[in-house]
Amino acid sequence: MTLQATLNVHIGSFVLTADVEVEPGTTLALLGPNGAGKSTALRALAGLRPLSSGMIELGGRLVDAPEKGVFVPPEQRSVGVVFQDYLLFGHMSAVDNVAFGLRARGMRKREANAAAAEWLDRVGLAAQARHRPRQLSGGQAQRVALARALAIQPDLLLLDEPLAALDAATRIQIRAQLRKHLDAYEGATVLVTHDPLDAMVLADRLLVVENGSVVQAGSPAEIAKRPRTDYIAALVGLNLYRGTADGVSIKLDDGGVLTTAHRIDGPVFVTFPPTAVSLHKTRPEGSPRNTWLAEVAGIEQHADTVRVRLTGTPDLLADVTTAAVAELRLTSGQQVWVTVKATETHAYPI
Amino acid sequence: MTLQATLNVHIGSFVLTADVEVEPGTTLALLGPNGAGKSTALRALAGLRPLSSGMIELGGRLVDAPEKGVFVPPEQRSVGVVFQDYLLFGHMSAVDNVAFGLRARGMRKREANAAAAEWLDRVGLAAQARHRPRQLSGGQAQRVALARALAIQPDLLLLDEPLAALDAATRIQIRAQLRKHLDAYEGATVLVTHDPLDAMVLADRLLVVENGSVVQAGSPAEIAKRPRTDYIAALVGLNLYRGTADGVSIKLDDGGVLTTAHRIDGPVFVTFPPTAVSLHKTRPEGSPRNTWLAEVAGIEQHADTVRVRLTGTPDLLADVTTAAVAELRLTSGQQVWVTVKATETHAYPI
Amino acid sequence: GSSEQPPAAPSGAGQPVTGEVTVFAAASLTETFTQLGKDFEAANPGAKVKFNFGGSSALAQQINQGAPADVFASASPANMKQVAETGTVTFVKNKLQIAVGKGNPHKMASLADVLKPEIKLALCAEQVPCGAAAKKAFEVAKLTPKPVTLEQDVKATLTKVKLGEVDAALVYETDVSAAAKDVDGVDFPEAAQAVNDYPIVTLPKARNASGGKAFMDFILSDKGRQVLTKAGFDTP
Amino acid sequence: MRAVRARVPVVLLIPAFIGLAFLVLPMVGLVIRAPWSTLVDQLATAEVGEALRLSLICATSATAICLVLGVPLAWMLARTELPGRRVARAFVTVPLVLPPVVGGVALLLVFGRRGVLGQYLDAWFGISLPFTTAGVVVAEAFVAMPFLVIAVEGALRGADPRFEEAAATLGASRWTAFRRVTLPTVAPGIAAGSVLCWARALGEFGATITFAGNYPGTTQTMPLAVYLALEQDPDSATVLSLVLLAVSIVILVSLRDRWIGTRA
Amino acid sequence: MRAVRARVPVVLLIPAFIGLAFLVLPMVGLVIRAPWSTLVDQLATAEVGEALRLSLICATSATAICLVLGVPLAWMLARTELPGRRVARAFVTVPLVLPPVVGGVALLLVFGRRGVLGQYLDAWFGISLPFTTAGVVVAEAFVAMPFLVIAVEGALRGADPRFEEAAATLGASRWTAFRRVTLPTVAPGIAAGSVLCWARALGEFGATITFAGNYPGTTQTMPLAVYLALEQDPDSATVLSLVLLAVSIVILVSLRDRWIGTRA
Ligand SMILES: Nc1ncnc2c1ncn2[C@@H]1O[C@H](COP(=O)(O)OP(=O)(O)OP(=O)(O)O)[C@@H](O)[C@H]1O
Ligand SMILES: Nc1ncnc2c1ncn2[C@@H]1O[C@H](COP(=O)(O)OP(=O)(O)OP(=O)(O)O)[C@@H](O)[C@H]1O
Ligand SMILES: [Mg+2]
Ligand SMILES: [Mg+2]
Repeated sequence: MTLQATLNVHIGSFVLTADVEVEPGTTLALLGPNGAGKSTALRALAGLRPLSSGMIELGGRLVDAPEKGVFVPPEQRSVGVVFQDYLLFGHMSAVDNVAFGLRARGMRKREANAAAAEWLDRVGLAAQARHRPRQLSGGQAQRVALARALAIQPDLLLLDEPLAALDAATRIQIRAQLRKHLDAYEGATVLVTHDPLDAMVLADRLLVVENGSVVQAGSPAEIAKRPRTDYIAALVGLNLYRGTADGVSIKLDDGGVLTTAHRIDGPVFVTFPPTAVSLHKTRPEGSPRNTWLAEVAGIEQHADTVRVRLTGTPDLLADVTTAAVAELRLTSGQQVWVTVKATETHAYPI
Repeated sequence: MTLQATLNVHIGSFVLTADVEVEPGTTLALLGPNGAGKSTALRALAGLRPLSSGMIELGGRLVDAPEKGVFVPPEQRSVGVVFQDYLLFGHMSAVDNVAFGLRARGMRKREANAAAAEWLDRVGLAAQARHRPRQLSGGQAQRVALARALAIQPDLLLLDEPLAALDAATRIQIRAQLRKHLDAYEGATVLVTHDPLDAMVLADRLLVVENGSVVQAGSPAEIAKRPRTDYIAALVGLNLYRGTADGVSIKLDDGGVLTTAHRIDGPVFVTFPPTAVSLHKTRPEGSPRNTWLAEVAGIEQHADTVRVRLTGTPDLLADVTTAAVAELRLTSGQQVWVTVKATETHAYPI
Repeated sequence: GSSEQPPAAPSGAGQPVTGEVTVFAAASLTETFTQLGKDFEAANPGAKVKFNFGGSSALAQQINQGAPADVFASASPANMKQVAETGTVTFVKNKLQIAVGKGNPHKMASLADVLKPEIKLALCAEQVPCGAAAKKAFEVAKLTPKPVTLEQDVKATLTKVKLGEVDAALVYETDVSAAAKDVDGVDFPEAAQAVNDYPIVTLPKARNASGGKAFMDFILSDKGRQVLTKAGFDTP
Repeated sequence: MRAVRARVPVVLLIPAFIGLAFLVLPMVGLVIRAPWSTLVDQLATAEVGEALRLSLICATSATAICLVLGVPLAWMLARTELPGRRVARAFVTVPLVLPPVVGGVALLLVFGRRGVLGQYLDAWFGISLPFTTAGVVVAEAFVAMPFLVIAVEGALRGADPRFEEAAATLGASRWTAFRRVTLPTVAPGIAAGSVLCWARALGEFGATITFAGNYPGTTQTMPLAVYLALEQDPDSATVLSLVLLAVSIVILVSLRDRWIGTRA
Repeated sequence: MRAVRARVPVVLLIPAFIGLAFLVLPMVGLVIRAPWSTLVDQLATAEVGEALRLSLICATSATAICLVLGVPLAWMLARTELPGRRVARAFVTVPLVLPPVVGGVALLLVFGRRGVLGQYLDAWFGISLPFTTAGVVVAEAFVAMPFLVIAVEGALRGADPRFEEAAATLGASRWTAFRRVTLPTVAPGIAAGSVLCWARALGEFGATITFAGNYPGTTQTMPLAVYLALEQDPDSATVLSLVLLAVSIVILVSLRDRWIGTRA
């Protein structure tokens, strides 16, 4: 179910323009500051706000094209949406909320409720199944909304900051589960988030929106390599790799091995922030598990720090202070020892 | 305006019990997983949910004490609240929302609006002053709610995840401002947050609530040193110091000097995560700006990592892998070299 | 009322009346006609009388819109004219009285007394029969009344006297005698020229014309007059 | 539990109590002055029992019809963008202004045996509404429906339409969203509207007597019985009215708190 | 802009249209059969103009009174925990059921010259309501207030009380919170209730004629004029009714969309 869209939406004086393309089975993350138009884009994709011009094509089917007079209403689009403020139905219990979409699709009450209960269980709310939304805490409500959108197994999944209200521990857990569901899932996903880590872990491609326009698009790695605005630079401070884990050792797809602090197996993403990278003139002895030799490919001065681009196995970005650059006498082409502590790396199942 | 409270609230089968004490000019952070009862505690303090038993005393004045039949309604408590879902008045513009509290306190319309406009400006929404809440994005709405609560300069400020919906860049900015306001402000503050960094930066004391009960209380440092539950251990993974900055060099109040990546001056907090600490047998050469000798005071095995408590100037916590412990042959009393990259430290003005 | 006599023998030519007879009658006839209906049914075992009581004008309107009525007894000739021009018979007359509070506190004796400035006077509106009659009475007396209200019907007018809201009202003798425990009636000579006629008719499109005719005859019979006179109506 | 916020502003309570007194006092007056001795005689008559039964049946049927037709109408006025909505909304309101007797005449003009539609109903189906119990229901529904429509439309306008959007994204057709999301959300408004509608139908007089006539057992409802009683013996009319009031109080108290109270 | 969701479910539209037709057709019947030739004659008479003016003034005044007393009453019923609230709520509803003529009698029993309160009003202040324009307003307010109260209470129950809580934490007394937060939030409900109330007051007949009487220029409103015209000349009564309808349509269309439409 490829999603292909040229969005053009006018709300009052605000104008959103964005080209969106998401392959089946992949996830696009929309990042951008508050008021950039991310929710507006999601509403347009869901059919809740018709385009001013442009078009939306989902799985080869034109669902919105004002110039051609085509407009398929939301209930015929098979789009699951998690809204930023949940919009749970106040008169229904949590399980009825989740079962709603299944029943609207004609499933029998008993089966729908069983499926809904299972979904609630998956988001860790089995005990709250009979609660009304106003008896749920903020984070519990968010998880019910997530279960409700996932339950209908839509062709296109739209998530408006699905993890924002979750506490730190739950967040990691739900993020990993979400990742699992997104992978199992054959449709396209569009995700709005403020958290770069969410975007890196969950998305295959990023679209950075500022003030209604796309300022950058590409894979997380591409964007991280060449941030074009300060916002993106602040946002994407991560090294991201794909690999296969075996315990704490991860063999990277593009060469190299990284050691992580937590045991994990199978295909994973590994990330660590450029700030976690130490550079040394000589091979250091000590606790950092990950040590390798790399060559300086470029040096960029940012506001306060220096970003060093290094090639090696693997390639990486490092953020160091100007003083460190001076002391190490870093220049392009120079060889340095890189260390990254295992505890600084985060590995997530793909 | 000291806040002193013994909270006891029953909602259905849920029971919240907590002793809360906040000195004037200080901030207490409530941390806890979803559904722990944090918002419930805030509602009780605000007077929106009367206690089942116990008492609340604000600045020496008893405001709720069911046993004595005392109950002061919210509008007479001088309590500012930022609600988790904002609760902005839909029929008023942003500036009228902010001016509401001032006008309710008898300020003239013109003056109230001027003050409100100033507050909006401070949270970066001068351009949206005339917008209605439904024309604001999620994060913009949150900031209006913040301005509305701060504008009335209440004796007690209650914040229910005030930064949750903000994007990364705005968040840092608003957090710093909030810190400034909290310092300028003479009343007590109670803050609910999921973000340990918010809690560390903004709060003087933490109260960790799980399932309606306080599981731990104390200063961030105390709690970080001796986490009593997994939730806290996961939460407080930070080394936190107070000091005086001069450019990138920070002289710590309790001895020692740390180097940070961003220039800053005056009294600051400095934090870095235990995962950012590298331990070495010999003094390493390389990019890490912060290198000092410390003695191992204790070693605790956590789920996947080992937490090493070290004394030195300054004291610190380090998270390393089991393999590193083995290789370094870490034992209590042993001397090791500690390195922390300047880019891993975060310094915030106090 | 009550019927102290045994039911009279069938009237008319003696041919038995059967079926349902639908009678549309002015609301002021409710009590008397209900009684007469029972008597009629007793006298004609095969017959059933069905009443529709309401304002004469509303009944006329209904009949004109095709309501299934056999007999129409109106409280005003004007409304009767909207329904039928011919075949109408006046079966009772009603005469005006001055209704005053119990014991006649303002000592009223003539029509001129109701014009005293301290007297609050209620009249029926000109559009309804008792108002038309009152207007005529004042014309005959060459007086110009200053009422505080022009009521929609005679019962409403009388209610104002009963509750003490007005000191005097011009209403029918029948109404005064029905409310005798709360009000007194004062006769005045001009009343003789201000009489309201109640016409009755068997409608040309009646479904049960013979039944209707029989009921009308029963009303006009001695038995009928007796019941109506007892209620305070004058018979022509 | 103690009341959450016990202090209630006097500036609101004073008009509230005056308003309550204004509504209650006249009824107290009626109760005091009513000749209770005649009550037993009145209730004993079969006609009064029949009128009461007929009143309840007809008012309830009329309310049911109003719900079936009026709630969709209110929804159409509040939620769709169909042209002519403004005018339709005005047309829904104006029957309120029509004196009920004129409303009855209007119904006769349309549904009467010689009426615009009535002549065909009569000729084709042999259906004749005037002077039947069905006619009473029609007259009451005509008079009472605007109350329901306006109350429900107000409730719909106050409800957040984004919940319907959420339902749509879950695959609910507008009909399903209406039934399972909108209706429950505006339930208090519908309950309030139904109470208005039922009460108005129960007290309806002018249109009923004009359109349906006043036949005991088939079309004579309590207000009509009261009217005739007023002609004969105003005191017993008061008693009949109070009987009607008492019955409706019992029904409303038992129904309404169960019904509306769900959101409280 | 294209309509956001153009397809409207037939299952809702059909009853909606039937409902609309049911309300509109009788009025169409009236318009068709009205003897328009008499219209000019009718309108020319001073009495009709005066009755129309009086109707509008009285209905508007009655609505104002109902707003002042009824909105606080609705708020008390919806938001406070005062004892006896259930019974108070039932008492607010029942006047709807009272046949208006009986309501008028009840008002006389209380406010009349010899009424429970009226005798003191008369003796102490020289105020006498019956047969005055003020009496018309009182009668209309009595009959129409329940409509307002019930509609507003429904709206209040549907509104989220947490906004009032937020206002309280900002230092607003319950009165300020009511005025500046609650009232604007339930504005559509109040507007709907006011329309009901005004329309009911405008069409009010029975209580008015019973309590205030019928005198051209002081107490004869349009419905009274219509009723009396019906007695003699049904055609002119129809025309008068249509005049009343037309005036109220013009007023409602011009007011209501401006008023209620703010939330749309
Ligand atoms: N109904 C409306 N009328 C006018 N302006 C609107 C309306 N809805 C949204 N906007 C404006 O459109 C812009 C984009 O809003 P949107 O909700 O899409 O932002 P967002 O990227 O989702 O922000 P956030 O991360 O804070 O949720 C904002 O500047 C907002 O003020
Ligand atoms: N009205 C209510 N009825 C029944 N249970 C309730 C009600 N309100 C809250 N609860 C329950 O009380 C508990 C505490 O809720 P609370 O909102 O205080 O949590 P929280 O700590 O603020 O969580 P979050 O971080 O997700 O906002 C939850 O388990 C919730 O289900
Ligand atoms: Mg958004
Ligand atoms: Mg909460």
